[in-house]
Amino acid sequence: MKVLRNRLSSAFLVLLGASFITFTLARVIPNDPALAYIGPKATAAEAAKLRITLGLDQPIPIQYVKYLFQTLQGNWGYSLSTKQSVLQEITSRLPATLELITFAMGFALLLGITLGVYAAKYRGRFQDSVIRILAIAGVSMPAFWLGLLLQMLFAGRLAWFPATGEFDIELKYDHPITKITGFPIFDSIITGNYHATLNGLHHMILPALTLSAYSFGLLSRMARANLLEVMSQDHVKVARAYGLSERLIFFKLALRNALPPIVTVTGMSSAYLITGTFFVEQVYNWPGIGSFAVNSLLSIDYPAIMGITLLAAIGYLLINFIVDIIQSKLDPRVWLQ
Amino acid sequence: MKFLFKDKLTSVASLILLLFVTLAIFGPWIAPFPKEGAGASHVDNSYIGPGWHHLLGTDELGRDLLSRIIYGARPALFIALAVVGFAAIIGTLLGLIAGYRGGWIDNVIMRVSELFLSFPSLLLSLVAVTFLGPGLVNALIALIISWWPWYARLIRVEASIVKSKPYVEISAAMGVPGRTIVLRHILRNVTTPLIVQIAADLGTVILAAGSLAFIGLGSQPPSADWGLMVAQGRNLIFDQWWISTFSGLAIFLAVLAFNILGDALRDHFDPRIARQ
Amino acid sequence: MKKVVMDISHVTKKFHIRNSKEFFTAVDDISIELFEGEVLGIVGESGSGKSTLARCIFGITAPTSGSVSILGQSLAGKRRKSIRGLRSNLGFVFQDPSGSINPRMSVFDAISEPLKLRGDAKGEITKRVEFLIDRVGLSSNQLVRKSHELSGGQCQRVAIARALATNPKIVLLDEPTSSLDLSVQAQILNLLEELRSDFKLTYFMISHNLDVIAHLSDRVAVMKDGKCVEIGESASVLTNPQHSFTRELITVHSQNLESDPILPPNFDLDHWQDGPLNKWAFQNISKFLPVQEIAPSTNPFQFHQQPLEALESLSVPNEAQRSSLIELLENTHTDAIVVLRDGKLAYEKYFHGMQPNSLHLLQSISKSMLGALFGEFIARGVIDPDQTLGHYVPELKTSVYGSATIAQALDMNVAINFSEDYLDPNSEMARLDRACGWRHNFTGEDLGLSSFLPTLNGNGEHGKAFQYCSANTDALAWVISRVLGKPYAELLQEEIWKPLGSMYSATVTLDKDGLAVGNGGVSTTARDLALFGQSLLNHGFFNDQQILPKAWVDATFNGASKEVLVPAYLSSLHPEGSYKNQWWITGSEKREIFAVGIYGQYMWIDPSTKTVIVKFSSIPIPVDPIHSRIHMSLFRAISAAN
Amino acid sequence: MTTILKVSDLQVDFMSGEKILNSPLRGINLEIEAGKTLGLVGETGCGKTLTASAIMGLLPTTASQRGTIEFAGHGFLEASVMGAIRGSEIAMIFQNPQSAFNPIFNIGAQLTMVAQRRNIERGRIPELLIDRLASVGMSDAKRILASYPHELSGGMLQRCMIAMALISTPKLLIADEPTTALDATIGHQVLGLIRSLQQRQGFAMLFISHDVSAVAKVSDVISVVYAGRVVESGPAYDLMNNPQHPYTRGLLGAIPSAQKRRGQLTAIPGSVPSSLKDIVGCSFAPRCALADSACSKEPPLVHINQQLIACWKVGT
Repeated sequence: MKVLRNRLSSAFLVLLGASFITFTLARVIPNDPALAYIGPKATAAEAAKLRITLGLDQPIPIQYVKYLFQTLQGNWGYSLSTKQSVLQEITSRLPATLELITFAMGFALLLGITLGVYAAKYRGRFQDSVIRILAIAGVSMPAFWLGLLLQMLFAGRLAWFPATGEFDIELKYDHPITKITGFPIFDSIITGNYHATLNGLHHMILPALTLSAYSFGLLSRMARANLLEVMSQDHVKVARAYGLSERLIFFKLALRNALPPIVTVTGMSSAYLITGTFFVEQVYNWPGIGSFAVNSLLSIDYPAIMGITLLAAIGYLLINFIVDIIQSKLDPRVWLQ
Repeated sequence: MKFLFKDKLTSVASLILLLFVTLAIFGPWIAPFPKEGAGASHVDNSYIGPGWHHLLGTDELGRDLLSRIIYGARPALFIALAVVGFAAIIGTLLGLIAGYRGGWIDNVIMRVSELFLSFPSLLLSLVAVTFLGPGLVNALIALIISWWPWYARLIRVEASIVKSKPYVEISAAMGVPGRTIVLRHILRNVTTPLIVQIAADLGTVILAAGSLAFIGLGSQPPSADWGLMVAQGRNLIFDQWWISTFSGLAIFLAVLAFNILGDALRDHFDPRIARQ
Repeated sequence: MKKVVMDISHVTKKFHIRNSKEFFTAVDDISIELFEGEVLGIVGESGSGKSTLARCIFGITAPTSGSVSILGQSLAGKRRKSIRGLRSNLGFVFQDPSGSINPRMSVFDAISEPLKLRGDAKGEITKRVEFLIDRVGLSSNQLVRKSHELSGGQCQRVAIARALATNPKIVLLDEPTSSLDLSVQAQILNLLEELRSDFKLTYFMISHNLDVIAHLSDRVAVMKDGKCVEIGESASVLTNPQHSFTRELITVHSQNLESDPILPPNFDLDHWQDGPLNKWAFQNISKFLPVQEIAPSTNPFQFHQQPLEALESLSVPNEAQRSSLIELLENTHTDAIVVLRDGKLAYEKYFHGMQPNSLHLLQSISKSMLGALFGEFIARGVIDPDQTLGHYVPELKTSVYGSATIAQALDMNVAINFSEDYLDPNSEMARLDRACGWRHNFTGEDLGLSSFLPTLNGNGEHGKAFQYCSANTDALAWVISRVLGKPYAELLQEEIWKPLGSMYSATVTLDKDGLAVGNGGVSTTARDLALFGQSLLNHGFFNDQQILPKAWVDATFNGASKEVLVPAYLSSLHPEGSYKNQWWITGSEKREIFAVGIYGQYMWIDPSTKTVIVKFSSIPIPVDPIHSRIHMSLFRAISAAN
Repeated sequence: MTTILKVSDLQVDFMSGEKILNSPLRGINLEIEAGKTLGLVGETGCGKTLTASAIMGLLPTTASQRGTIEFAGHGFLEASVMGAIRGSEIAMIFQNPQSAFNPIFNIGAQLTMVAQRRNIERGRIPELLIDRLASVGMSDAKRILASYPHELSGGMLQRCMIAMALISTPKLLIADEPTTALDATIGHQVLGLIRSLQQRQGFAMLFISHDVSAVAKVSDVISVVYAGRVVESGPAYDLMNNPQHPYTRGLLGAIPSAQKRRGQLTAIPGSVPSSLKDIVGCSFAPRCALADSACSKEPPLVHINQQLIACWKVGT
């Protein structure tokens, strides 16, 4: 438990640090935060008034403490463009993005690890080089370009999949999804509204694939490399010397050893998933936080930007925290350290 | 340098890189329509598909897409080299100090880098460039901000490994001043992992810069920037597909080539197994 | 006294254990002085703190407490620049050959680094490096090479060259050859020795390998869990360890597995005394017979070498012709020979793998030591020579020893039915051997000394005629340990072995009940036995104390009274010869006395030329008149040489 | 005495396509009888461990093997037969106990896997494991079985390794430098343990090490390997006390000791040849003081009283 406690405390510290960075980015860097706040067109007088109300004239540390309290109380400020509370904007869009990330992570893990393991099994042979090229292409593929290509090919030319959007528009009328958890596809599954589920999945395929490309590449390369490294270690030689079957050695002994580093990479690759949503949601105009983030970035909607950055940091920390727990379960050495 | 052509894959990558660098340097002399490459619009022949006259077709302002892509090579290479260059220098400096000095300096530097690394690095760059204002130079600075910590951590780890080696301990015991030890012994022995990381990062930086440009936070029109060109062709993807496709392809090939080179370098220096 | 080049006083090093408050003491209060020109070996198992100690001493890591001073100047707490001068007196060679040279640097740069640091001129450096590279046995065209182009041995030579660059006084060798193969290790160890004597270096050498330590070091410090548990001359520490851990380390190292020690394949308990088995057996008694250790003195006598040139060219009358000393020694199956002249080591040679610290069975020379022991206790009145053995040991009352007195037994005048025939399996001598455990008991027989000696009988009057009988000595040994209530080995140790200033331990074999085999079971080194001989030469006064009573020594030299009949084999060799207090007396005008054991063990003392000769041999047969004659003329030739 | 293992003229070449990259084994001849121990001693890179891999049939795929390996009850060994024998009738213990066990599984799981491979039925396995651990001096077997490799000391792990080898009472135990990674005192105990187990169970043992004194402690017969060839073989006592082959003599002369004091070590000049592919004649000739024209031909192993020696200059 002691390990858990200091993991939690270090996560909290990092969160604090992250909020400090977003604060400095927003308040310190731009020459006049007030202008940034109300937009360049406003008059000097309005800006001056605003500066007082926002307390921008106080010394930075006090502003920071005030900012912290507000954030904790849920007052993440008001989005300039939509005039709604930032927190509200985010919570309404969160489900769409989370579902997209979950599916993308699913694809990446499923495809990445299986192909990585397969490539390691047939090292040096034809399958190995094909998978290696596929993986390195995945890592080198700009997500926005891949999105456009898939859109043009599968949605445009072949029309197998819808080009944009989370659901068909008419779905709202003939098969509305009753909101339970707020996650559309998940709710539709629970409520048995399989028609909506199917439609949702149909929309999900292309964006999720696009988003998962980078992580797929990362995971399959890591899985392959790790497995090969474990296969060269002494204990595999010993297992062979004791007549254990090649299958048992590869799939049980070696794979279990290669899992912890693969799990770590999954944690790391989630960073690319989070930022990836910015582009994928734009290309498929997916109603998630990604597109909202891009708009607020372009319109320098600073409260929204601060909120999104904080959310992303929390999300990334959460995923890495979970990864740590899983890893300590998989590898006894880690837990006892 | 024969490892550049050790197998088919690597040799193709090396050729692509060679092409990329020559385009970046001699772009203006090679491009079929240098003026359009630089940005002059030619409205009457916009949206011409790929054909003899315009190999890759023309964009929404009638500019020859091939020349635009050729002109786009220079900023892409420039931003890659600049970002990785600066990030590596800053990171190596801090990493060396942290690695050799140890103690509280080490803690401070490492805590700060960990803080930066606890963010998805691209997000940090996006936020930074938003507040710095769009533009190539600001994008460059934003990327450097979020990239140096990778190098700080890498060099610190490698430096502490080298520091524990007997030849460093012997020099220290002989009374060789700290500065010389860092320069003569430690720096020269961390160059290998540094080079491998740089080669692998060049591709990733082009990818990141392209993403910034795609959103519109990179270089602004009319300058030829691949990411920007993909964005400009975005809404025309179903009809004038070639605009986004070919400019995106340019990014992909450049990044792919650098990544393959990164792998080849890693195998060359640490031949045990090709690891990520 | 030798100059102290380094003084380590109370050095302690504690490491903070990561996420906990406690400390781990790697080095615990070590104080050692390093003398000029010596090789101090530090041995210990992994984790014993030996490397940490070296790092503290040589300023690589700062000790938690305590101080180190080199040539009088303290090392700790100085600014890096000022101690650089001091540091140039130190050289370092570490274990991992490829890791001790910067892989990016050429051999030339690596060696010249300390010189550049000292600010030598360019030309100077090049000349010095070329000299060094050649001196460590590498060719100058390897100067441009990098470490990965060199073999382990070559890398280590470069590291040694660098260590010697600023001609240091002290060189730290931290496991210098542990990652090298046997043949390369030998090359490096020879090189280190050459350099040590050429450059008058002092080595502070660490190794977990006891062989390397024993080979190279003058003094040895044994480390365990951060403490220095034992330190001393390598010969004594390695052959006679005081601390239990050192003893375990050494027994584990040299000794074979408990389950079955390595015996020669043809070993047989019934024939080990005869050739050729005896060449191995006489030096490895403890490997097949139960023994008790006789511990040496804590401050051993320091022999002074004074070689007697004449002996090298000595020619000895050998039956019909004359042969050189060496030829004669080889023909008489010599294992070891030590000659003292006026108390100084005049000549010393070893054969058949024997070394100064190897033990060798004395056979009947052991009797001479029993004689001395009795001389001691008779002089103290503890034992009355005229009493019978049976008086002191009731079990012997019914045997011949019920009527024979101590004095008669000491002078072998006991009329006893005892055939001393070494070759006849049914002789009493053979039965005595079986009782001592030196031969297999016949089936059904369960002999020990205490059950065999009481069965001896005799008829006829004691004191009349000389009859050599080993059983007498065993009986006497039984008597003295019964009277003093201590094992025979302990008596020898306290009364003779320790006072003499012996350097190595000795052993005495025991029978199945633990009784000492006084008649021939003692094993000692040649040098220590020579000390015993010398003490008799000095009328019992030696190592500035009166070890043996002067009266006893003089009486022994005077020999037995003339009335006692002397057998032909003695009178033919020594017309005036006799046997007194377990010693043989030649009766010649030089008044020589000697002790002799079967298969050619001799201790010859010649007061006229102040000569003591000890000669161990493994002659294939126990007794041979020709050999006796040859040895007499050999010893007389040696004594006369000057 | 029945011969358990007979290796005659074993040669191994590493190939790339048709080209021979290196021929690390150029002529290994061994014979081990039941209950006896053959010590294989040689310096790094002379092919000791490769010999063990060849016997176990674990040579890398790029290796081509010539010469024969006969095993009691199975005649000449080929790949097909090896599956059944490896791990059951021939067992092996390795040098570095820390890295010989899988870090992710506890000791019990790994031993059980080996036991299952020997199709010992499930019910009997726990009790068998406890018995085997007890036989190697591990009293608290339960705790050991439940612990992970990184929780145990080198000595304990090596005992677990020995227990693993004895699960199916092998006929031949191959020990590849079992005590090199251990401290002297622990190493000595492990050697004593192996020796007493051998006396009780009567398996033959091939003991491989570069540490001559360890080999001498354990072996009945010793074979000296140089550059992939057995150059001398004979009873331990004879070989240790009067070696014949110049390389053996040089090797034994190179052992530092209290007796051989400073400067008295016989150091064989030069170093082991790196590539063995194109060696003509006796491989030791370049470093041998007695070498002359006769040594240009490869010396065969010749019987001289109880010893086998491959050298023209000896015993003629």
